[in-house]
Amino acid sequence: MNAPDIPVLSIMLAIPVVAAAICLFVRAELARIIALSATLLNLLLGVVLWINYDPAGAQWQFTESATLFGPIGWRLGIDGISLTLIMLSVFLMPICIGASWVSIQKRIGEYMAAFLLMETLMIGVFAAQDLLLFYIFFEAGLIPMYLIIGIWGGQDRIYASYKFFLYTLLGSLVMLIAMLWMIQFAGTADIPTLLNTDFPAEAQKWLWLAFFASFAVKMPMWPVHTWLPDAHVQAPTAGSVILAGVLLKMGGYGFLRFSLPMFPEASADFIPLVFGLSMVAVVYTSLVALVQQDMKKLIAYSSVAHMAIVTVGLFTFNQQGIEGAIIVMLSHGLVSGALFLCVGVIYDRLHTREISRYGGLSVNMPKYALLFMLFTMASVGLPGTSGFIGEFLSLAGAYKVSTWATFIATTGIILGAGYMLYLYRRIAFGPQVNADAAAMSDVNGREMWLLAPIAVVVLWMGVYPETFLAPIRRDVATIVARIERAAPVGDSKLKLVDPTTARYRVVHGPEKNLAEGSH
Amino acid sequence: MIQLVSFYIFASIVIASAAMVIFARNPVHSVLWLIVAFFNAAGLMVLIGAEFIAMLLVIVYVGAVAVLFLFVVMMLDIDFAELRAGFVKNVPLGLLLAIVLVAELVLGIGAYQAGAVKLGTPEVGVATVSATVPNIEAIGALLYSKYVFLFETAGLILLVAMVGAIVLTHRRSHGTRGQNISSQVQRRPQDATRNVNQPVGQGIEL
Amino acid sequence: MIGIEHYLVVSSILFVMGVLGIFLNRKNVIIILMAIELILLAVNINLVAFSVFLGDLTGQIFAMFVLTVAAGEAAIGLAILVIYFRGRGTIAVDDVNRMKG
Amino acid sequence: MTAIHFIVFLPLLAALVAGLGQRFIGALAAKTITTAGLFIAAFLSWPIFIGFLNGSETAYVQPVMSWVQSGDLTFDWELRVDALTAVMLVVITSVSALVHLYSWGYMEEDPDQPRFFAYLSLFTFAMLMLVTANNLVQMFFGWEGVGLASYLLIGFWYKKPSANAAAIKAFVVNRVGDLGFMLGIFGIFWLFGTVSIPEILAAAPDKVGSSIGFLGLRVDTMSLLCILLFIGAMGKSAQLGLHTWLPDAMEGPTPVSALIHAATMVTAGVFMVCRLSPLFETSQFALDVVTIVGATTAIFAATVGLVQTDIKRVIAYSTCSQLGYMFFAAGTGAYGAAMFHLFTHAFFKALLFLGAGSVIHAMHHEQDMRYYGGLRKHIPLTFWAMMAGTLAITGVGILGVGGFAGFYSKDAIIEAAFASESTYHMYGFAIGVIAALLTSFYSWRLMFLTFFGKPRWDQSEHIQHTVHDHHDHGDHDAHAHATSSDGTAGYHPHESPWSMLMPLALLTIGAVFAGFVFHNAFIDADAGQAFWANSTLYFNAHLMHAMHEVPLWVKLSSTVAMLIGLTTAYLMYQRSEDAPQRLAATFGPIYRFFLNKWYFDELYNFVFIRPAFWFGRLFWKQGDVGIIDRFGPNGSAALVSFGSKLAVRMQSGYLYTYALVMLLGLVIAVSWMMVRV
Amino acid sequence: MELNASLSLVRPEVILSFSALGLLLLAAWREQAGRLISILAIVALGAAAAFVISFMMNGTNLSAFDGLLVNDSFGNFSKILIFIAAAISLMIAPRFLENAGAMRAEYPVLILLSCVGMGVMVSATDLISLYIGLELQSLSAYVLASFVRSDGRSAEAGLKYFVLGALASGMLLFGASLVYGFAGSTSFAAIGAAMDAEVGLGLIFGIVFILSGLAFKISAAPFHMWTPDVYEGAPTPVTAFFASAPKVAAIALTIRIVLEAFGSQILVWQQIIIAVALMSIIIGAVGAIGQQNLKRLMAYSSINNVGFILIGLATGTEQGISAMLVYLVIYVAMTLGSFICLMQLKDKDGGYREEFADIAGLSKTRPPLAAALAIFMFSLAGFPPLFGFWGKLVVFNAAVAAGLLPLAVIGITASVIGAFYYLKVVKVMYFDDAADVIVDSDDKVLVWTGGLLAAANSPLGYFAIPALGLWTAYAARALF
Repeated sequence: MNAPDIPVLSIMLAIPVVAAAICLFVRAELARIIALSATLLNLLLGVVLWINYDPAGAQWQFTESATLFGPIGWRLGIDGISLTLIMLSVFLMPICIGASWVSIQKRIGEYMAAFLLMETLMIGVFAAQDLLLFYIFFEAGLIPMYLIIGIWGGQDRIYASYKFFLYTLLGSLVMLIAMLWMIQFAGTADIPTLLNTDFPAEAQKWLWLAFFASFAVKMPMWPVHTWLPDAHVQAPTAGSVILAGVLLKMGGYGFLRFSLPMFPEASADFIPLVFGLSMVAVVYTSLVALVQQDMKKLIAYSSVAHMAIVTVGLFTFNQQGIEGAIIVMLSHGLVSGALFLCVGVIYDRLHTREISRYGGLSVNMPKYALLFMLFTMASVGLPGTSGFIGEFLSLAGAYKVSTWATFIATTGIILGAGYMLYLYRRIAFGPQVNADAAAMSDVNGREMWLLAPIAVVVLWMGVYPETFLAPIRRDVATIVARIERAAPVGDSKLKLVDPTTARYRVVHGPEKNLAEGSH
Repeated sequence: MIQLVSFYIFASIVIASAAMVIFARNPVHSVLWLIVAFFNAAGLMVLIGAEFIAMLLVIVYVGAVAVLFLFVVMMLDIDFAELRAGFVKNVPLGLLLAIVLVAELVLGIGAYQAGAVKLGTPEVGVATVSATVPNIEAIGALLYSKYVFLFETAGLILLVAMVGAIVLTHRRSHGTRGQNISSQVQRRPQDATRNVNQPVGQGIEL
Repeated sequence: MIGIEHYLVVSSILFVMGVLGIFLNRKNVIIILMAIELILLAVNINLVAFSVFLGDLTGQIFAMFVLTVAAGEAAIGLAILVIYFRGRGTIAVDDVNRMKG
Repeated sequence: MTAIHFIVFLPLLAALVAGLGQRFIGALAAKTITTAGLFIAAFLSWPIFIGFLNGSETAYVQPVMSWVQSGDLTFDWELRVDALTAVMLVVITSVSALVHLYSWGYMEEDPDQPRFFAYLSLFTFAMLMLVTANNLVQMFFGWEGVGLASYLLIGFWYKKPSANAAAIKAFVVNRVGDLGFMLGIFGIFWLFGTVSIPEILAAAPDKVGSSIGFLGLRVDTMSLLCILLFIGAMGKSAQLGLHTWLPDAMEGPTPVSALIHAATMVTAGVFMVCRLSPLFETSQFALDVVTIVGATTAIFAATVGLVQTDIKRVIAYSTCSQLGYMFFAAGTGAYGAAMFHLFTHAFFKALLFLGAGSVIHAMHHEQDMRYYGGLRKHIPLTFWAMMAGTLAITGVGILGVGGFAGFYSKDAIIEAAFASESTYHMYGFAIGVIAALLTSFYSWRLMFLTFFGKPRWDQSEHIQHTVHDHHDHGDHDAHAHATSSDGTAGYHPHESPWSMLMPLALLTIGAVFAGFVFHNAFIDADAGQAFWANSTLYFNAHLMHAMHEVPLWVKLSSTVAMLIGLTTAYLMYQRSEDAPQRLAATFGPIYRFFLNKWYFDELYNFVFIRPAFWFGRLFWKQGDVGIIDRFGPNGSAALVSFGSKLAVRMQSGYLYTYALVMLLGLVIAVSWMMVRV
Repeated sequence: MELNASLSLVRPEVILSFSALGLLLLAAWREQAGRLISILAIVALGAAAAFVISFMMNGTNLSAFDGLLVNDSFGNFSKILIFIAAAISLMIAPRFLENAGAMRAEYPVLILLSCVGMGVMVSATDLISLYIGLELQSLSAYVLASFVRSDGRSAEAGLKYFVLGALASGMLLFGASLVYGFAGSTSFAAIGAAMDAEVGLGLIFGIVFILSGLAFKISAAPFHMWTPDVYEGAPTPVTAFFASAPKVAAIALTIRIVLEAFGSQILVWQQIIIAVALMSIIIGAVGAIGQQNLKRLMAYSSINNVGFILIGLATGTEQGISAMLVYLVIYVAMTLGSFICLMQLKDKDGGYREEFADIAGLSKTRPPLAAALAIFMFSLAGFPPLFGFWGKLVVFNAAVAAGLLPLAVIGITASVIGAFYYLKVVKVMYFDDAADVIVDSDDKVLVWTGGLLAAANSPLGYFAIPALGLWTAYAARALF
């Protein structure tokens, strides 16, 4: 199965880099084709990875190790969690390239190069097994994204790109210090080793906070979320897709890979903080989403709310919560990506994101309306779509820890339905008040090819999530086993009555029902 | 006792003239005050037996540096009436800082009372002052042995100063003709002179 | 009896006066150059005094080097001043602020 | 593959084919496929039901495939078939099939028919998933699926802003209920470690009397879980508080109202309570809540129904009211009666809706009863169908002889409420009787206003438009004006096509006979015991016995109430022309209170909707922009640029400044050393 | 033995001195030979570097001239770096100076003499040699700063540099005199021995004064004030030189004196270094924002970077010093590269441009140049995956290892402020509309050296990490 003689991960990292370099020097048409081929090739390799991944095998598979860079070990390897996120990345990349096929008309070679570099960095983040290597990949993504937003973005792209860059940078720098401390302490930057290192409880607190600073911004959690709406709104469609689809997941991945297993006690101590912020985020950002006039901004705010579910799920310390959080991440990656693509489809036609400029698109764009509906429903977590599985599992897990958090986070399903359907109504329903919007053509073949695969996966994940749960099960169990010692006691605290002294009314169970049948 | 009196005289003059250097309105006066300061500083040095440095101070500073200053002050055709010695607005802050610094130095080092200064203990070696060897001889011996490399390097510093001064200020004057030494030297009498037997009454052919 | 402290006080005052001369003066750069010489003089007094009181010649050697360098410094300083004057036609300190910010 | 697989998945298949393939197969094929699919499902369903009736079937679970396995939380796709399911199966598939058929006529002129049929079939599939669920999550899947279908169908005419608003309202209000449902599921999973219904029901008695922490409170475990689940049921079944969406849902096409908002979906809550009845039995408190909410809803909806003028809204409130009946039946422990009423109600309420649809169809989409009148002669078949429905809902029947469907089921509920030993059973009984009176009144009011009296069509804009169109075409020009004085505005309503009448006919049969035929199986102490034994429904045979032995006045009370209602309606709307107005004027505040639906919409608008937007804007403008950005990134940026200005000013270009700064640095360092050492 | 042995240890400096003298003579003989002399000067630097390398290979660690100088791997490492930087400064200069009408043979000669000074600086183990080296370097630098006489800014730069430099020298000297007096010796070793005992304020003041003077040389806040003006005013190749070689020398010197002479008084100097480092980081970052002139920006950038470098010194550990050297190497590459890019900003009339407005939209008109400059900027800011990140990383790693966590956290947080203006350069080049004033560079030397340095700063640089780590550790070990 696991063929270590072929460095698949390195190849997956190298392909986009090489393609990016070529893209810089060829003319536009060729650049597009090269970019698409490279991303498809990587998708193919991703599938190979998926097929050859053995959920019952070693924890770390496809491991590679080289000492090219001195203290920065070129150590790669994936577990199931990484695998699913890598799959998400390689799955979304060709779609992003496709989404930019027509809408990007300037500096195409550079654009494609930036995206290809993004792909390498994303895969790198999820595959790195060396703390420093991880950090480099994690942080390096800022540069291409900065360029993507800044060069190909909208009106206020400068502000947005700065905000994105500096905000996320500020968060992660403190993490770097913490990482250095950890490396000093443990004497190694090897993540699998660190995963089993017990840091002193006092240090854990600080380390946890440092990592939290980074991942909270990346997630983003309230109140450090304000970069996200700006970045999303200003980024080109594909940029938003990658941003929402994968970059936000790095925060969750970080919590999962570092904060929880490395600092279990601190994680447990900070549950009130995480839950508190998440609860605020769900309600706050949902309400903010409700009043947005800009489609992308609305979806961006909804992302914040969804990511809050992820954080709630991650800090439940149990299998359901964490698995649910991962599924929410995957689902949100697909769904919000698809929603941004949907926005992109009509943005390409009318060049405005103002919701009120649309309306009644169901009439002239029925296929679009259908797809948009599907993704809207997935976003609000309708059972049968990917969104439900994740939310359900993570909240089910959360209930074991805190009923308050579960209650507040679950209100998200109401508010989410509110703002998403309100959005849908204003875009796809209603009378066709704007002549230009009414004249728009339905999704074309290319756009169909972008959206349909996502739609399929969204439904697949909703109906048969086992495909996605199977690879992560063992790894989540590993994490749960590791953090078990710090697992919080929930607030449900069942108190059974002593059956001998209890006075309660006669119970009619089903068996009793049958027994009394002769009465 | 006489030494102490001399010290106080020299010291007060040094300080006073230093003040005048700064506050004099006319730069020429400043230079002259500077010279006074140097002379008295040399006196201070003589007082404790560093004759060579004292002489050097007079020679180098008074003989070279101060003259250079004077020269430049004169050369730069500056309207001194314009250059009134105005002071910047943050004089109070500056003065305060200066006073604080002096106070701290004096207090910190322990110079406010006799015997409070605790000097270090020098290594006994080539540089140790010997009662038998005159100051100038001792310095010379040291300079040309241990410090010879630095001495040469100091020469390089002077070279840099020279090259720098020239490269910065030297202007090729277009109105004058330079001296071409090699052509002068190479010139032969036969090229330069010619014996002409000039007939009478035909005038001179040049 | 003259002690090292006498010299130190003198040199401290001289030093600070030299520093003062640099930033109190706003009209003439040449004064600043002279103030620098005052600072170096203070240093020299210090060095010589220490040298004598330590009974160690190094200080005097040091002072000699300082003297040498001071001469070179003066030359270069004046040269720079000259080209500055040629360019601007002034040596007022107040005018030396074309570059700032 | 067994029949149940076909029953459940055929509608899905049909929906997919019709919905996604309409472009390729055409509208007619799409309609045919979906309708055929549903009829097949219906034909497959009845044998199962009959099998349970005659005891030849026993409960079983058919696996479909695995769904989720996460730690100790496992739930699969599986189809549970038991008596309870069977009842629902026939109701759903039959009504759905008939509604499909009906829609051929009703939606004839609509350009989007394939989509409509696809939605209907999709709904049916979701509903079937709900009733066949063997675990709470699959039930929730169906629960939400029907919510989606409901949303889509209410908003089917998506160009109408009111339809869109109603659709969103339906979905969001349902979600409020779902919040409770989900929390309930979470709590159950936490408590029992499973979401499988049989396992939960088996384990529940052990936890009786225990207490649990919830939101910082300490509450009785089973009461909490039941009430959370019941909140879900309230949302779906439009119980008081979460009922506001149902009347608005009438914005959807009438077949939808019949299928979803009368016969099937809204009864899902009742179904759920019955499905989990052993669980509810563990908490008297929860049952009391169910009773009170149900009863209050019954009376509330009935009062509002009294004064509505929109024909569909009257029926909608009637539905709401009837659902209240079902709940308080369940609350008093008479789950069989609740299910029975659900069963009969499905037929007669679907009938009433479809009949109303036929009326509306005939009246060119005029829905205001004030502009009806005298339609009896024009659309007689519809009239008779509606009459049967009205007789059924008002519970007309003669004690000991027989009656229409509602007679059996509603009377059973009222009697059970009386007989029950439950805490609030008398409240239920009293409400039941009063609500029966009101039901009778508004139902007959509807009949009188619509079918009797003189036509009042000329006041209707819809009719005028229609006539005007005719006028434009030049037809019946003189005739229209000539006859306008008789209140018809020259308009001739036509009876609906056979595709609409056929379902009416079939449902009429149901409305007439369903009670008579099935009451034994549902509520008879012994037969019921046998029938329900094959399900999770807790059948309280004791109560059923008691029910049959209530005093005679109790048994007659509902009939009397019905007669009073009928008489009042007759007097007010047939005899005296201005009685309603006078009454309205006399009891102005009460009238307005009823007319405005107890001001629930206004209240919610005031308490939830507007604050939500207000807070949204506040959080956005004041929170995100005003505080977080202002003091966060923008603030630090401003701070930095202020610092930059400071630094730049410091960098004045003057030598003396530079020297001063150097000296300052030196002095500070020296001073620090002085202080430190 | 003494003299000859000692002289053999200063061979590189001797070679450079004689080369300088020889070239000066050559210049007197052939007036227009600036270019040739530059090449010869580079050759001389190469020869000197060859000796240095041979010392380093041999692991020489010997004291010369009775303890005035030392030839050890630390000094040799620094010298190599200095000579390379100086050689690059020589390489890139001729075209620029010719344009400015100031290409004269004195330029390479002064650079060489300055290199001699720097050589003495980095191997000085005595206050006197320290001073002599420093002054030789400084005096050359004053002249170089005002080398383009015709340019008023150049003269102003020279003047400011000179006056403040002399003031700083004065402080340094005053401190040196105090140290001499209170330690009884000018030799680092003896001072270090004196520091071991209980020390009075006199010595501490001496440390403070000396560090203040040195802080000026490495342009650390608050002694940085000259930097922006001088960097802006001096001719660009000279600025490049200032930003690289002398900085290396001054930092190396600081390291040596701090560790060898003041080593045991860590509590004293560490506080100063920490304060200076943080101030430099913050002031460098804050001051750069709002600059319109790219050279000024680079000046602030160098202040900022010096702050980071000093964090390594604040640790006072071998690891910290090694990290500083790594950072220095990368810094030299980054800063020289940046200046090389700036030097390619020529408009079509041949004039040099150095304002932000001129590089607007550069990525559209001159993509490779813009890309190179972007690499340097991101690298200077220390963003991964560019090589500049590694420098910051090792420095912070050392700080963390030394337990200076608050310093590390504050320092790294402050670096976000710095990111702001580095991003601005990229923003102007990539996001703004093209100003289209810059034409293609005709100077192949600039293109190639710039390209090479850009490659070194790109992620490719990571391949150098093992070697770099080895060498810097080797160099740092000499001090402990």
